[in-house]
Amino acid sequence: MTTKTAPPTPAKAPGENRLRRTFSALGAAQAYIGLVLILAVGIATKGDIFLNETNLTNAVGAFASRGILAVGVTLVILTGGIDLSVGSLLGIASMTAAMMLSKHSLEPWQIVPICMVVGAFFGFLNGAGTAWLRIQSFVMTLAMLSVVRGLDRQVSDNVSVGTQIAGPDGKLTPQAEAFQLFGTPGHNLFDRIYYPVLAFIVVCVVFHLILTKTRFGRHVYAVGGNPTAARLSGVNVTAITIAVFTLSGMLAGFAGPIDAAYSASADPQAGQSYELDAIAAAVIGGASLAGGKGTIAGTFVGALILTLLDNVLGLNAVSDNWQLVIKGLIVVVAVVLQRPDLFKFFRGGSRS
Amino acid sequence: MTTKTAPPTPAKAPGENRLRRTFSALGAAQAYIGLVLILAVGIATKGDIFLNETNLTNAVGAFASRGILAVGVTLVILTGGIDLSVGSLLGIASMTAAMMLSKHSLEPWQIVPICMVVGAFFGFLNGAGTAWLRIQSFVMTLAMLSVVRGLDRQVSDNVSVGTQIAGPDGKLTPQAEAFQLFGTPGHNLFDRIYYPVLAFIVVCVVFHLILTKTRFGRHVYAVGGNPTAARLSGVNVTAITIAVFTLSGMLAGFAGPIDAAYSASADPQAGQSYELDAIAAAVIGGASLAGGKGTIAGTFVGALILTLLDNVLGLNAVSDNWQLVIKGLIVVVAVVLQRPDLFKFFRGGSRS
Amino acid sequence: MRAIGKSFPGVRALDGVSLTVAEGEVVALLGENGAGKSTLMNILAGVFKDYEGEIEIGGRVAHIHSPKDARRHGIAMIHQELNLVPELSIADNIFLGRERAILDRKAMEARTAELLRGLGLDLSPRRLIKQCKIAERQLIEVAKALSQNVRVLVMDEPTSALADAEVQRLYAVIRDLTGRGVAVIYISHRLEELEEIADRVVVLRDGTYVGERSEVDRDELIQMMVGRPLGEMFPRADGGGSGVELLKVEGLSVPGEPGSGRTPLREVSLSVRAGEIVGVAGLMGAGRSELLEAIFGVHRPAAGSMSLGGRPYRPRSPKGAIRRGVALVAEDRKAQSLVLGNTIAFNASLPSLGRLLRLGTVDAKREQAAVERQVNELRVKAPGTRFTVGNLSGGNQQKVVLAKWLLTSPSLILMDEPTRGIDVGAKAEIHALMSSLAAGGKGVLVASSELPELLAMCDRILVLCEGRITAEFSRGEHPTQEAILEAAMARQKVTTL
Amino acid sequence: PGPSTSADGGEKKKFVVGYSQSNNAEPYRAQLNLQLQHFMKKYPDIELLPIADAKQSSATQVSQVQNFVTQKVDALIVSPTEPAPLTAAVEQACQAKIPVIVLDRTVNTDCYTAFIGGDNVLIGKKAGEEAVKLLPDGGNVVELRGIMSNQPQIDRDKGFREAIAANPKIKIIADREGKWLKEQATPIMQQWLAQHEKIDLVYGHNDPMALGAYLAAQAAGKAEQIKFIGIDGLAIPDGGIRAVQLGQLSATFIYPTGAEEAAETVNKILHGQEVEKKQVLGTTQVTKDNAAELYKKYDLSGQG
Ligand SMILES: Nc1ncnc2c1ncn2[C@@H]1O[C@H](COP(=O)(O)OP(=O)(O)OP(=O)(O)O)[C@@H](O)[C@H]1O
Ligand SMILES: Nc1ncnc2c1ncn2[C@@H]1O[C@H](COP(=O)(O)OP(=O)(O)OP(=O)(O)O)[C@@H](O)[C@H]1O
Ligand SMILES: [Mg+2]
Ligand SMILES: [Mg+2]
Repeated sequence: MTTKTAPPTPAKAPGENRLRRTFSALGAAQAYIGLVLILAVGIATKGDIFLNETNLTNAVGAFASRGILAVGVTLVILTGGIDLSVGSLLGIASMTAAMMLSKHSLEPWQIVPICMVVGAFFGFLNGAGTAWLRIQSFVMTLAMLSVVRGLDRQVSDNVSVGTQIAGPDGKLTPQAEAFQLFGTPGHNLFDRIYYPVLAFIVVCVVFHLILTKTRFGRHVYAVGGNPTAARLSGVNVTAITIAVFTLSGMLAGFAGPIDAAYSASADPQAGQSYELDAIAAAVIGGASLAGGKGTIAGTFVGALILTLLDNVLGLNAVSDNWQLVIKGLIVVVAVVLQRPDLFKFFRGGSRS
Repeated sequence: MTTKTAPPTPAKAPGENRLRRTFSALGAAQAYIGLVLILAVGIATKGDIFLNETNLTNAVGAFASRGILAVGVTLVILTGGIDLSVGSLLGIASMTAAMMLSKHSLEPWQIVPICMVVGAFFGFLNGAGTAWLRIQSFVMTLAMLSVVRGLDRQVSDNVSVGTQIAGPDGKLTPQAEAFQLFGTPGHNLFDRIYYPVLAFIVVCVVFHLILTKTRFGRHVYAVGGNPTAARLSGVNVTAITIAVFTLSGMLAGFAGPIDAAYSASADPQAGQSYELDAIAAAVIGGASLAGGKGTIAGTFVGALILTLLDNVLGLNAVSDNWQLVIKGLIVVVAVVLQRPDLFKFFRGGSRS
Repeated sequence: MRAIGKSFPGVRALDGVSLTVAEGEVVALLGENGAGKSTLMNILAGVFKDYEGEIEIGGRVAHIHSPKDARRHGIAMIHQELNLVPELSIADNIFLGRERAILDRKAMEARTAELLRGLGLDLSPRRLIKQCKIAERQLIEVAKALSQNVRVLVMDEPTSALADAEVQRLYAVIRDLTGRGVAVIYISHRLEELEEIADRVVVLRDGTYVGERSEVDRDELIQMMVGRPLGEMFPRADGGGSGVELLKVEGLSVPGEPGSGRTPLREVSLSVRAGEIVGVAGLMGAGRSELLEAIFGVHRPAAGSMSLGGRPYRPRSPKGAIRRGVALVAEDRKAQSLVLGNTIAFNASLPSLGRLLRLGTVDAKREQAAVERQVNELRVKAPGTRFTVGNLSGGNQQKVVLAKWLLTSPSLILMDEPTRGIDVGAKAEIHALMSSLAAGGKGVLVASSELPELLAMCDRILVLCEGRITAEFSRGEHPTQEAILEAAMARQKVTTL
Repeated sequence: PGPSTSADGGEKKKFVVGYSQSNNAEPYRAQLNLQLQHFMKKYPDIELLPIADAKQSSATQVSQVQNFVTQKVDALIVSPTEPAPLTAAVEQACQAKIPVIVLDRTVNTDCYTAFIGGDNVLIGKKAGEEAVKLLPDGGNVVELRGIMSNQPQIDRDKGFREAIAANPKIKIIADREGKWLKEQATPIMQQWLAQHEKIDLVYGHNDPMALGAYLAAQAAGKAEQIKFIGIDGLAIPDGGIRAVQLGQLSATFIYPTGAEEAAETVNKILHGQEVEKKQVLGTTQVTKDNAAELYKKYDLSGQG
């Protein structure tokens, strides 16, 4: 899909200094205009109610699990694929977490790796179908969306499973108590840090480093940018494809317990249509669905735009029908504003 | 723009005869394997209950509005874009139809063009955003999905609007009576033809001819295959892009009254997530999301696969959860089976 | 390589070809377009998984079925079609597939800078490929091949986008490599290059081995390649150009684009008369492509005016230019000219569909007939007009591009490197075609990096340097290559920065 | 806006109330919203903020509740999408000393001020009893269910099955998930009609599904032989009461919105009066006889 829409990034002067380099690693300043705008509107309309730790934590926390999905989806998009199954994978992982907790009383630190393995397993199947059977990833992951949702509903018997499990003394079991730290509103790590926010940020940082600093990261970009060139350069395109889908699944698995804790229960419908939010975050953040173009920093910004927009509109008590309208409009405006060639465009410039 | 995912189409012998040419216009025989398989399973398990006019008409009729959306989406996909807004556009068109009927007592033949204009208007905005503001179509149409759904809910006040409007005599008004012909189950044109099925087939035939026989059709393929080359060959890429989105919107507008008549009411949620079904039909039918590759015949087959699959599973009283699982699996199998290079693949053949 | 065979669906590309190369030797591979040269080399480089025959390296059988296998045996290849990742930097591209697990940016960039300097390129290793020009990309491909520890280096038309100076530098590099015992296989359609660099020339025809020579005898080689003797190479009788003025460009300026490395044009004036062939010479990045594209309506000029056939000519897009009877054979056939996934007929008829309509629909019969005639005239080697363009050999793709534009019956045809990657036989045909176009009263404006071609074909030659016309020679003046090069390097101190 | 105090000393305070609705775009909930706005207007010192729509997403609803807490509303009404996810959010509100009224669906905590809602098991039971009445000689029943994991679905199914056990000759021969949607129900019913010789009664967990099935049966010319029972009984032109009037449904059961009770309760709480913690509302069966009257009673469109 279309180098046509991919505007050339401006050339960097050769003698750029360290500061500018660090900065440019996070994308052009313009990429943040949309976000800054929303922050400004939030502060202007709601002042302290908007700009305080609790509100921002709540806002980002509510989106954190989708944000984590967005990171995985970004990896897949970078290779030129798409992953529609992340919502379902999150769902089955959250169900797994709740069941491990309620049926087997596992400790949280045991639950997370298990959920990640579950997610990675289905992600691997996505990758295998895409790379080996050469099914378009849209179809493969759409099928997986359906299959996994069906399994999720089947294992749970269509009943949501709570995570606040009371022991015989009527109090929460120690495991359930600990599990709440994954994101049940009102529960913080070290009494200060809201785990979903922390987890989201850590995932972003880790994958930002992986993409920018490692061989694997280069190969991901190469596979998306020009798969033929990548193959002829000895990049194992098949392995990279399988790897990104597996990682995306793994991240969905990681987000599962967070979602379960946030809702204090695993719903058989959990995560439904999260994939659209996740993809939207990546694409608003500048990732190109044609592959080869995008950053985790961009996805992070995209996720913030989506969640803070919701928050600002909600705080301003905009009616919900109008929220839908305004949200759509602002997403368009934000995307247009952060296009690097915007100003050139308005100078009446080149149409390529 | 990624010829990467487009596997080379097999060379055709030069001296092909007329028959074979007509046939190949509808795609390789293999493209139908998935469909034939589902038909076979349907007949084997349910015999006459499956294979009779009423059941097949019901099955296709239930999917017809989505099938019409799929045709529009195919046009967009062929140019390398995507249209996520068709479900919302169908929704607002169905609401428009119901309101025109209930509030203004318009005749059906007046309602359909109005709905098509409404759909085309929003489709045009999608095209303008994609071509002029150069927003990735995924973002543009996702935003439109949200905006139009908001408007739909706002104008309807979140209340569904019925189309079976009784006059003072307690009987249906003549307009409402006529409106039922658009698809209320049990109402046929000339006492035989179920309008949604007819409309779907006619739309398919018309757009098949447009794509294969006209200059516009060639240009659509050229824009999707290589936009730069298309432009340098004198194709107005901007106009083509806007045109396909407008047509997709127009078709969604056309499908709106059908959907309203089918349910005998317009629901503010109508059409929600239809876009996924529509895109799935196109992609199962062989359209490549990279653009430049796909046919209406393929989309038609894809739509039939989806709807008959639903029907066969339903008739066999498969539980809802397992339906989700089986549906996903069969879609994968169908797509793999109809890959033209399948047999080569199993002969141990080429990996490109 | 012994008894190599390879079939594609519907095409037998290679049949029992054997080839030996010694250490330190440069073997040239010669053959018509579609003879199977690239296919043979791709097999050596592990592009294809299966093929017939076997490959031996250093006396032992080597099983090469993937690019990784090839690299393990010390084989590197510069592919005919550029294979770089546009969104990655030069350094990242050069080390693609061979990085350390955790990138060592400093070392990569230092080594890249060194390699680029060795090829005379002054580019930041951090520059993205999409910001580099085609010629630069070609040299980056060379640098990428050189960065490996090679025993056998395959170069598939490495000079097709290079001008003379760069070609000379490439030879120096090749000589240095052979001096160190590296075997080089070199594919080119420029016979004069082979004289200079090759120790031995191997000729292929229709996927089979024809013979080899260690002395380069032009006529004999051509006879071997084409299977028939060939007439005059540049068959242009003395120029026409007496006709009326067809195209007049006055003071045309087009702003550059810093991001994409596009050269700005500064006050270019020129004219092309009916029946005239006008050449545009210049070094890489001189703005030749830019000039042709501007005339074709691709870029918006900031100043200046044009007229065509006496009427003002202000194309707002290529569509407008085509409507006025202008055609552009663009520089990069893969990126700019062809829808690779579609058929020959689809591509060839794309700009001229308007005249193939009947009752608003495309008349498939007429289309088929027209395309077939044009394609046969240009001798495109393909199983039929429904063959996928992407599966043609490079030279045949170029011919399809020519066919496409000839079908529009242009009155002015702009050609950007029209004979790039074209075999000598076809080149002669294209030259003949240009002559006959001119003779038929059309105007031809051709940009080429091959000066002999320009000197032989053109009635006038314009020389561009940094987006400015620095000299103009007419055929009567009998310009020399040196004179043209001098004008091409007449740099001005740029004061506008 | 937070609670605003009038300039002169604050003896006339204006209260601010927030309401988070699980999904505006369901006709039943649209009706609830309308009624709540209507009844709230009776209390001039109470301002109802624009209704927040969670659009069926628990996560959205949690953050809506958090938003209201942030805004320090004086009272909060919540119609939870799902019980468990909202539990923590309601507890947060409770800790912030904001009175919470849980409307329609429960939460898993006691930390709220009042619960107002219908009894879905009871309604299911009534529907079952009606089925027993309609099929004295027994018969084949098909059941169109709501979204399987929704509590009302579970309860409406449970009550119904309990009630029809009274006549062992009544059998549920098929049941499927219609997701509360009309357009889902129609094709399902068409398939059932193809599969089963004899269907005597359709039980839809809401009116739209029952009516979707009715459309299918009517098309097959079997609407006369089959009885249809729905739930919700909305007083809108497209709703269940009208359908009973038109003879499409044999009966429907009004699922009370609780809007009037909620407005009353909010008013009492804000003025420091005692309220009942758990207010379970009954249901009214809509029959051909009382339909016109009930429609008039509940219609708020102002058009009769
Ligand atoms: N992937 C493919 N599928 C089908 N046919 C192919 C494919 N690749 C090459 N061919 C065919 O193989 C033959 C040899 O092509 P090859 O590219 O080796 O020619 P070449 O000698 O390099 O020509 P040129 O000088 O034009 O580059 C051609 O007829 C071409 O059409
Ligand atoms: N990074 C790029 N992206 C897109 N197009 C490019 C890029 N680099 C070069 N081009 C195109 O190729 C043309 C080559 O540049 P230019 O006209 O300056 O050189 P030239 O004189 O034609 O020399 P040569 O063709 O030998 O490189 C440009 O006009 C431009 O359109
Ligand atoms: Mg070649
Ligand atoms: Mg050039």
